[in-house]
Amino acid sequence: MVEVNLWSSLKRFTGGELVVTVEATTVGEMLDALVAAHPGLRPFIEKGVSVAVDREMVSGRHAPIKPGSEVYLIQQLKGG
Amino acid sequence: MRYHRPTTLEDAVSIAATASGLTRFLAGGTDVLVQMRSGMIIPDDLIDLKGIAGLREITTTAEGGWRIGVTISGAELGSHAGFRRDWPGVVEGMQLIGSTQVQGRATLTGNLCNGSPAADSVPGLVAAGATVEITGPNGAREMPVEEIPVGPGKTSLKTGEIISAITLPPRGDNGGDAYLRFIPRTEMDIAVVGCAVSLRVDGRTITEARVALGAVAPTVLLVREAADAIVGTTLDDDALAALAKAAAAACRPISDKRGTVEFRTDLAGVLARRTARIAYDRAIGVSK
Amino acid sequence: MNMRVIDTKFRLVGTRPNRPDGLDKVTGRARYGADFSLPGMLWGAVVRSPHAHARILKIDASEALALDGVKAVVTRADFPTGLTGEDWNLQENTMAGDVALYDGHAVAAVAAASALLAQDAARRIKVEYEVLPHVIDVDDAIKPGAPAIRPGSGDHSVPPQEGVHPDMVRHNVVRNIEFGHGDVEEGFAQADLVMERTYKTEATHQGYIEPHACVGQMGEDGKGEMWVCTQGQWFIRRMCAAVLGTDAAQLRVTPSEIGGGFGGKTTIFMEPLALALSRKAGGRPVKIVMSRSEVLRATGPTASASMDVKIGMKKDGAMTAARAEFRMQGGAFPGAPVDLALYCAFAAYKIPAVEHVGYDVLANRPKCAAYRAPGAPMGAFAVESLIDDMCRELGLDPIEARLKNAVREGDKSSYGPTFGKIGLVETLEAVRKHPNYSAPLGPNQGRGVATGYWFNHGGETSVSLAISEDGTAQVSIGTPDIGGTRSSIGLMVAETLGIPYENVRVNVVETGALGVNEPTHGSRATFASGKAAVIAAQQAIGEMCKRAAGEWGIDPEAVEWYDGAARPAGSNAGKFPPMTIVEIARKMGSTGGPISGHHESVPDGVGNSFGTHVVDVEVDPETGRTTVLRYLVAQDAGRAIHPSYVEGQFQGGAAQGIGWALNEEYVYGSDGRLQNSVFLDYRVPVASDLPPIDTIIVEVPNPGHPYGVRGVGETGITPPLPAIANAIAAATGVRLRHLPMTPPKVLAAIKARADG
Amino acid sequence: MSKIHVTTIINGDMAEFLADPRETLLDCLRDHLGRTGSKEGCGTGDCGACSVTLDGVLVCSCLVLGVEVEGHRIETIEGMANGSELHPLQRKFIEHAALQCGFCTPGILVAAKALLERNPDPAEEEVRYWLAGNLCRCTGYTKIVDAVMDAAAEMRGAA
Repeated sequence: MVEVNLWSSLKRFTGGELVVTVEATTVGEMLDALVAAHPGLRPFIEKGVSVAVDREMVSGRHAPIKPGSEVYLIQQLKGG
Repeated sequence: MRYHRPTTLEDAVSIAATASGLTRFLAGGTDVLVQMRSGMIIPDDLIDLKGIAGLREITTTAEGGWRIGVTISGAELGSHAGFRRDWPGVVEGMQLIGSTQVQGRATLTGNLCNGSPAADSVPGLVAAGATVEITGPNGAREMPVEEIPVGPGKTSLKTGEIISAITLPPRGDNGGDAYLRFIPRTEMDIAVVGCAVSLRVDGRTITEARVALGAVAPTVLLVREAADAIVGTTLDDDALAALAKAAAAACRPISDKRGTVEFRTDLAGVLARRTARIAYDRAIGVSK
Repeated sequence: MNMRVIDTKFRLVGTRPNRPDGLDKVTGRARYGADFSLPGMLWGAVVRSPHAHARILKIDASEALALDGVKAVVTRADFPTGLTGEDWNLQENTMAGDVALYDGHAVAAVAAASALLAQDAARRIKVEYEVLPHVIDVDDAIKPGAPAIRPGSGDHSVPPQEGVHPDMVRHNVVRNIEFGHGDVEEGFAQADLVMERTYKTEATHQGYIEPHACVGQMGEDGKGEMWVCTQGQWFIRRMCAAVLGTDAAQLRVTPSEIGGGFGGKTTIFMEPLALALSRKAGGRPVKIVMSRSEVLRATGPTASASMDVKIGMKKDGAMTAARAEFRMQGGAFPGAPVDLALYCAFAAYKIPAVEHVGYDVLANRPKCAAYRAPGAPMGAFAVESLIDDMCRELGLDPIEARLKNAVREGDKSSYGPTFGKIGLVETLEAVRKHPNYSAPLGPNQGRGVATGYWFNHGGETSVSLAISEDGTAQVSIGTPDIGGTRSSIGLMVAETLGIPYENVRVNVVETGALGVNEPTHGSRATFASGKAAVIAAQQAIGEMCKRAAGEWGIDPEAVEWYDGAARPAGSNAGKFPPMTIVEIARKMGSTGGPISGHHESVPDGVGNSFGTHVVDVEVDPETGRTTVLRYLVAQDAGRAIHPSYVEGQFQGGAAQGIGWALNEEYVYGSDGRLQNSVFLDYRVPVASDLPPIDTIIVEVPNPGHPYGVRGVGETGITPPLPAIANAIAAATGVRLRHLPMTPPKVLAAIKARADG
Repeated sequence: MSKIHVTTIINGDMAEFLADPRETLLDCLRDHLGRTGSKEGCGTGDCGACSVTLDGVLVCSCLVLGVEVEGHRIETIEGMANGSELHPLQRKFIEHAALQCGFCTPGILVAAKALLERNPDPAEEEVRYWLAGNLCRCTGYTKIVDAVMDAAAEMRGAA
């Protein structure tokens, strides 16, 4: 099980939950599980999000997530 | 657009007088080319004055004043030691226009005929009591510089008339002039407020003065009240305060992207004080 | 004076060799966007809306098309319909549809035999408009009942407004974001001092000196080529294809040298117009070069912002809670960097409870583009200004107070994730030791301190490296070189291969030569392309060791690479003389063929960068004019590969920030038209405006990069806005909360205080 | 609008071109003569990227008409190096990393050369004011001024 930290405005789509627990061993599984559990999150995740796992911004869907990993969903980062 | 390069004033005048559409004279071109570039103005006839002999000279007049040809650039004016010694304020005003590159082209006459209330070189000429020599279809006439601009972008010149020279009176003894402008950066801006002061002293006392303000009204202002405030004084604090008050009182500015009415009015007073101080020090000989 | 905090132990990394493209750039040979031409080329010109918001009733191009030499006119009717999302936004911005959304919005374009003819033709294209009510300011645009711009462009993050009375609907709010942690009310209750203030910043432009320019060619078959000044050739390819409805792979985009970008050249503006005109003109290439006025009116400035910030502090400076609500307009399209601004706002501080709220708002202005650390400077202006006021109130030293709250490795960031290795504390300590921080100040002078933060973006990256027959190396990268990337990547590759810097040639290549690369943005070029180039070099080394092992008849694992040569290792050590890269390369044709290395990835291990700036100013109390006397930048570079270009990034960022703080702004008239669309009135700093900008390169190596690199390009523009506001407050006793701090604003504030 | 034939000397070589009277010297250099080293950053004389010398005087070539240069002498960035030998300013700009994007560099080099010909030993402040008409958005000017001061010192033989 992984605890995924969302940003507050997503609470509208998770029944008020800011931290959602899902079954996942990779970033991809985690994102898919989030959408499965809370379909309202789909447009956000399809638009693209950045994911931070254990102090690192990770890029690929295949990046592993260990049980107890620190996982944050963040709006997509770019820059100038 | 037709490009003309006459070799005599007479030819230039007749081209201008007979031209039907929009006509522009080209000396330095630092305003005309910008207007053409922006599509604001595309003249039907562009008359380049640089081919005319004698317009690119700085000479002394019989009375000991100066005659400046209309195609003399800011760089040429600034490098003329004799003129600089007599009228440092006029040179300061001219050299504040644009960059080093622009100085290589821009002219006093062009700055005057552009008709901008913020023209940096004009207050200095007005304070100095300069006049312009105008050649037109009906011969030549003389006119004070302050009577050329009649409003933003407008001059009192009639169709076919060309300014052929700018004449400055003899500097004489115990005189000094100066020009200061305010801009937000250190260079490259249009004056938010400009001020020129020319004065003469007897010992430490000011005997005559002319104060001109730029960018605080539709045209450059010659402010007699400001001059009266310092004539007869030794430019002590009371005189400076009175000068600032008179300068501010004369302002009829607008608020625009470069400054507010309140700011321009405040600055007119501040600049008048600072400019008068420099002109005074030059007159009494404590500085160049 | 420039200082470096640590020295490196490398042979080349950390040295300052000449950049490989230097010679071309000092002789005028380097070819930028407008320097490229083709046989049979036409010139394009764009007709732009003079209105902030207007319905387009009729476009009549007959007079223009009647001119000899005019070959094609395009309008929105020449573009495909049915686009959605950001593709739709890009198409709308490229060419107005039914409604022109801002002063300068393209409504038609024409191609003709010469530049002058194209401009004459553009003037002859008659457009009839019905002027609509417009809104410019972000606080006006967010109000219920403000003129609705592109209704329905709000996204899923905006709470539904049905049931809301029509007059009360906030039409122009298109994105909403909230995040945070802890109980802020509880935190404020524990504070000894709670302050809340509102701040505003105006839109500024990236101000690159090179206007946008391109040559585009496209046939009826949809195959095309483009030569363009851009930060990202693959972005140009994808966006143009989307807007024109063509296939990305059929468009080949070659980047020219680029005359500055700062984020503004990461997207498309007139590029699709050149292609559309070319397609309509029988495939003849079309060149479009923007004027400065077009650049300022119609390309991406940054957003303008209105921000409320509230902070709670203990007497000792410890922050107990913080709240920020940012409202930003990014023009008539979604995309104001309000989220990034919020992420960076409190990132430097360890605060028990933080709440962030953001609104992305539409206004009748050009579509904002990224500008160096998008959003971060605005947020820093608000937060760092308020912290400075609170330090004065509590009598705290600004650096002490920041050290008290500064995030360190292992601390939770204000936006959630825990920080890895970071160098904020080191930058604060470094400025405190620098002579500038103790320089004596005279009357009307003041010192300001501020800290700033920016991420470092990984991004899609593809790099290819090949060993030449003579043992030299060529590297193909996809990130255009804006400020010395070729030299930093050349240094890393030469260091890795163990060959001289001069033996490496780094080429910025076209879209046909590599896999997809994101642009040079997000401070990623030296980090991401550099990391990929090093991995590609290591691949090539592996292959060269294999070739040597084959020659020696030993196991490749028993070969090590050192100092530009393969050497037998372990039990074979010393059995054979080292085989140099030159020997291996000379034989490669007979030992297995070309030797190369590739790396494609979205590199992880990005290292964020903190910076602290110290500025001394003097303010003329009679005119309100601010003179910058001294300026110091200290920033964590991870490791400086080419220190001169790292210093250059620090200095350039500071200079742009100084301009933003003091003089740069978009000025609109009541008619919604931009009033300062030339460099005369859009006042970027000139040489005589600035003092020498001193730098301290702090090096806290990033464990996520083989040479410890952190992106350094963007952080430097973040602290100057508040640092200068804080210095002006110190010099005058008045606090300005609305940028830019122009002389009229400063003088008015000084007078208001004098009047009590 | 009929074009006008113009004969001039560019970097010591005779050059001829046909100019529309509305075309600037910069347009003519870039589009008719293939001298693209001079850049257009503004077209209004505010950025200096198009700096050249006209009969030895530093000017913005965007503020001079092509037809005005008949019979005059023009020096551009392309003529700054002596064959393969760079002018000291060009060398120092590379050594000091005084360019990032390099777009403003040709104009700044031409302007700085004109300064050093007039004053071989300028103070830093004079360099900054002389170059105020040359905008650079990348460097913050620090390394540019360092490079000019260093080149001046070398040219005085004091390096």
